[in-house]
Amino acid sequence: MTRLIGMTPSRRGLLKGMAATASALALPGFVQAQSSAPIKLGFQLHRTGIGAAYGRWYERTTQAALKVVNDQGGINGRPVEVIFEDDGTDPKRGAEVVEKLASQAGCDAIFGPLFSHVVIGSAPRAGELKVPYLVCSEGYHVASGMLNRWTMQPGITDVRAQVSSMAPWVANNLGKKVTMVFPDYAFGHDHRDYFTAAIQAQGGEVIKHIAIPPTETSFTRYLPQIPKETEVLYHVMVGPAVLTFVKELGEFYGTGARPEIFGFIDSLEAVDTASPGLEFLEGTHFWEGNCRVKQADASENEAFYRMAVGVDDNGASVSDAKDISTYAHMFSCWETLFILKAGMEAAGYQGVADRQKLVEAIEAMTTMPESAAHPQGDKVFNAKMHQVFGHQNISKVEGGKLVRVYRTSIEETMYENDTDYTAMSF
Amino acid sequence: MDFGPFLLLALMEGTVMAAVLALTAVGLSLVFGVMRVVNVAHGEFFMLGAVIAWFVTHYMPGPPAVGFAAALVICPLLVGGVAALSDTLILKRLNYDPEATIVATIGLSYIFQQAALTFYGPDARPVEAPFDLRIQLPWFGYSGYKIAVVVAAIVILLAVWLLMTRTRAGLIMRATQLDRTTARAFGINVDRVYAAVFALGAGLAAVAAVLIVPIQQAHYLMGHDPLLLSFIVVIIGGLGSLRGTLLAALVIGLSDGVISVFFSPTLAKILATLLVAMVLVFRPQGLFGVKQ
Amino acid sequence: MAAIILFARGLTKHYDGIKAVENVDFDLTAGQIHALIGPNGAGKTTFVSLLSGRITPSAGTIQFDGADITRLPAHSRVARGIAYTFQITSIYANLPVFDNVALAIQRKGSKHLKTDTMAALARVGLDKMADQTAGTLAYGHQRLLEIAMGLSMNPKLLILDEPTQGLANSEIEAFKALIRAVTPQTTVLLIEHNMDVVMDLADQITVLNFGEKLATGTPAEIRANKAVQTAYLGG
Amino acid sequence: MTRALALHLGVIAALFAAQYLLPSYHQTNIARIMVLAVFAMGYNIAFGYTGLLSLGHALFFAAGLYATGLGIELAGLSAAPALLLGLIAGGAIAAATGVLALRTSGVSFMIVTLMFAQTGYLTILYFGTYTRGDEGIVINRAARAIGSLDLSADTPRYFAALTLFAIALLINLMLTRSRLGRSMIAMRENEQRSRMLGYNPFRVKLIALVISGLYAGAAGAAYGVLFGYVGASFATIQYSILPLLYVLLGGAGTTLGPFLGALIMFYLIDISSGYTTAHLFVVGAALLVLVLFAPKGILGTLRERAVKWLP
Repeated sequence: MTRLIGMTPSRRGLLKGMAATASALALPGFVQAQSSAPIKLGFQLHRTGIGAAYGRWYERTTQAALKVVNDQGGINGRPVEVIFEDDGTDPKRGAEVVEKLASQAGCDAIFGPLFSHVVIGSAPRAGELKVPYLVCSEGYHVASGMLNRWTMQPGITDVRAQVSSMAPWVANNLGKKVTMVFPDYAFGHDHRDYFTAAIQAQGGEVIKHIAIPPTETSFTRYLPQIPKETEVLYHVMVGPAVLTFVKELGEFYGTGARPEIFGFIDSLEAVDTASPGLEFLEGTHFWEGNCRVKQADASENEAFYRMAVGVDDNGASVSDAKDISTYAHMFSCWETLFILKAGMEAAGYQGVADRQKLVEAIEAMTTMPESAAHPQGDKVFNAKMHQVFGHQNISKVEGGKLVRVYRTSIEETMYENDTDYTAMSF
Repeated sequence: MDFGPFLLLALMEGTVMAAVLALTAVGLSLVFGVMRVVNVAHGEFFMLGAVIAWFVTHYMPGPPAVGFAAALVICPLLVGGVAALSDTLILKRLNYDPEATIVATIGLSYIFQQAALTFYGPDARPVEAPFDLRIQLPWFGYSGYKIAVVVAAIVILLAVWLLMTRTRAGLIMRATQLDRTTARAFGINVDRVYAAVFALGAGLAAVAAVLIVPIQQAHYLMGHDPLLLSFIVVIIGGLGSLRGTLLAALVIGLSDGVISVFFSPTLAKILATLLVAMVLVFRPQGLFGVKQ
Repeated sequence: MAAIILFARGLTKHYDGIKAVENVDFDLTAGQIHALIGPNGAGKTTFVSLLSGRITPSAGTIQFDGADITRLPAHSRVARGIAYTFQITSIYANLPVFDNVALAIQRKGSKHLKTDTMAALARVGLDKMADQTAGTLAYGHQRLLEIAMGLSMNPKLLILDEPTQGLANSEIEAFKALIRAVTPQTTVLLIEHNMDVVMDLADQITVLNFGEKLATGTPAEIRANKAVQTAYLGG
Repeated sequence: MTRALALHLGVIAALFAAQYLLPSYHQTNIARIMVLAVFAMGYNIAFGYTGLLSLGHALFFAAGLYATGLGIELAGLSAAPALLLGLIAGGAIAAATGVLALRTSGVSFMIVTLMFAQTGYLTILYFGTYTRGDEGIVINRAARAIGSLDLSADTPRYFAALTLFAIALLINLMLTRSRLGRSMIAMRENEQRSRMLGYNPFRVKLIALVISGLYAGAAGAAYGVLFGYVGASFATIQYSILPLLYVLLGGAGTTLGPFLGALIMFYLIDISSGYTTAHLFVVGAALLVLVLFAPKGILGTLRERAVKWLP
């Protein structure tokens, strides 16, 4: 139960933020003039709604990163404050939250949303308000060019890159005849489209697409549609029903013959791989953005990040071994905060008038070496796409634990398109 | 997979779905039948049942079966109590005006969701099944627990049937359903009957949830689907008719699995929803009901 | 002989096997006041409801003003000139008295809605209460309002279901004068229990008993009819 | 000029002035609230005046939103014709829904409208290739302009929202004074009586529902163009309950109730989010308190107790 009440500190933080806001409203010119006033960053948080399981860990990761940043002396010597505001994982409220953080709380920049529809619903408003909006969503919506100059994704590789970079390894190691199970909406469709194309490029093929409606809570009846000749079953699921899906997959195959199984860890994010009913996952493979279980060769940066956030070697909360983190994705909040720091320092950021300089400073970034700021690994930022590219991991379940068997190069994740945000006006 | 085993699996899944759906929908149908109340919070009673089941099994020492058995008793009682309280404090005061009760039960459903969110949290959490048995057929594996769910549902539905037809309480409920003024004239405490029926309906939803929670996870937004499906079943079966509701649950449960094989599942849902609307428009007595 | 404005042939209504109205033939002469009487449960209200279209007959036909209206919905019959006032007052209790009558008048496409409405109210003596909420009127006034709504539609046929119920004697006199004044432009069919009113007003009387027509005739003929005396008047 | 008209013009004038008085954050909020209030006014025409309790108005809002959004993004329309398309789509879908749903009444009507709206929502997901499903689409900023007026900029957007709101409000006021308005109220008050006065209930209710759909469609269309996002979440049941909540709070059957309800509800959630994350509780409790203690809403109660002339 303590875990559930663990939200209170952030609320206090918010109240403090509101008080600061009130004074900022009263004296508009004041913050600008005072170079020692805190930098205020808004965090658009999925505290409630379907994204809540992610939101909780995104908040913790960000709090941990914030502490590190402030311990290092803040940004440009100024302390940093993060104001968390719940968007209910709803796009309409998302846009209102952007408004609230930018206009009312006077945040210098906003970051943090994960769910695609919230990002897409909020980005237009961020563009109109001319506030830097750094999303942690892994969606292809940024790089596809549908958003605007103010919206960027410098903290996590997008789904198109993730998916495409998996195909060669899958084709070479697991099999060439693939059946895909994915949610029947935009996120799932990105998986469908880009993986299908990528596996074809490897001489493989997707022999069956099984789309599952987003509201589905029971999956067994879809599973017989998996063709017998399937060599690799590719699965990706999100939302509260993910555990049901994986369990039912296990029941379906039971002890009988099964194809190789390759999944996106999204299907098991915040779920213990050692849960009863998941024994069948032994020997199957998962994509991971960041490896949940501490690997033998983990860098000291990774170890530092893990410790700072309060995650144990198995990817669970240090205070509750049953509370599994969303480890594969949540590093994006950490890295995004450090990119904001780097960007603001490069731009000599003083106040909201310098927001454009901040965007330009981030656009000027190219390579990001692995460091405490980038514990997931080194990355390459594509300024035209406003999208970062980094290493991806493939892990195998061995003895109930995820052990990395392959780490892609950054080049494997890269693709071409004609998006050019830098040619857009501010 | 060959067509035969494929169909077998679809039918087995359909039966499980029908069993749980029947339990949930009978509760909704009972409330509508006796009280003429459309209870939009029914799905949240289902959700509360699942969430409470998580708490009970989590804090109950001993093997999973003990916790699960305790949940089967505690959940419907607690949820039924909450329902009886809602009825006495709110619905009764509204005089069961149909529109006001719908608005009120919408309000209640938000409050229940918030309560679950605040005290239970936003995560989907599993409850361990009382026993772990996996049946391996030549073509596929199947959960033994799911079969137990069907048996349990049949037993409970039989009990409800006996309650309604063979006991004094059932007689009183049926009398109230027919004519509440006359029932009152015969000395029946209608207020108490209503509270009891509302509690019974909610309790049935809670039992269904306890049965399902080892298969699905308890989550604060899980009430939406059972509500919609129960509505569909109750309408197709004819509002307020218990027999029609059971028949409809069976038909919908079984056909759902089979239909989604031939159509896109989203399209299947569109067609099912549209069918319900059309049934209400053109055959308000339901597909299995008799025209009054 | 004057024209028949409405006639019914073999009109029948059964509810779950109960014969509410059974095979009634009925003629209504234009311009007359026709009363419908009979013991409680004789099927009077069911019968006029069939005429006005509130319920559909199980069998039989109805012609009005030269056209078959058997299958027409109620509102279309109203549009053709059949107005109906309810036995249990059915006014818009939450709306002002003015609106109650205005609703009856505006449908005819009146150009001077306000003046016409006030004139209609004045006719029943309710013009002083135009702004009052109708539900707060005294019962007798509510009955008058109901009648005013019926009259202000300028119907060819006005069906009144127990119009004098609950009225004081003085009000009944005013009511009788009102009804006389609208004939012969309007044909009136009225269900009435008050025999003084019936004998005083009616040109023709039809007696229903157990859903069947017992007799039709002038007040004198009905008074003299043995069957009617047995079934109804004599008890 | 009657005092009712004066009051309405006063409200519009006050909102005009608010543009210059309010800080930017509240300015955009008010613009949003005005658009949502138009949606709620439409709902009020069906529910408050005609007595049609629909649980499917999200469908009409979404019809306007998607007709406009897809009109711009797929068919390449400019904002003005796309907005018109949205308006028409709202009315047309309401007409189609009404022809079927109005054969039922009461509880059945609620469920039928709910089911139709659910069908609409699923249809948006089903045609994900065009609608991008739940993720939705962004209306490109260049297209969000009428002539040289850039509707994505704060000031023009505010005035666009205000214009829509003012037109909707004045039409609403005219409607309540009209014969049509009176016959709609007659349906709500006593359908049987109205039928016996020669009104075809089906026809009157269908007209009311179509007007209601036009309002909702216009609001959806405006929401898309003014705020730049079109998504399936606007078609979910929450967006059918929202206008019901606004109308109940402000006062069903009052012209200004929907706006007042939207205004209070918006700020209730916005301000409470600083103190609690229990938004759902706030909404649920508001519904219960209203239905138990003030079924007529704020302005409805005010009209009953004090200001009888309030339209």
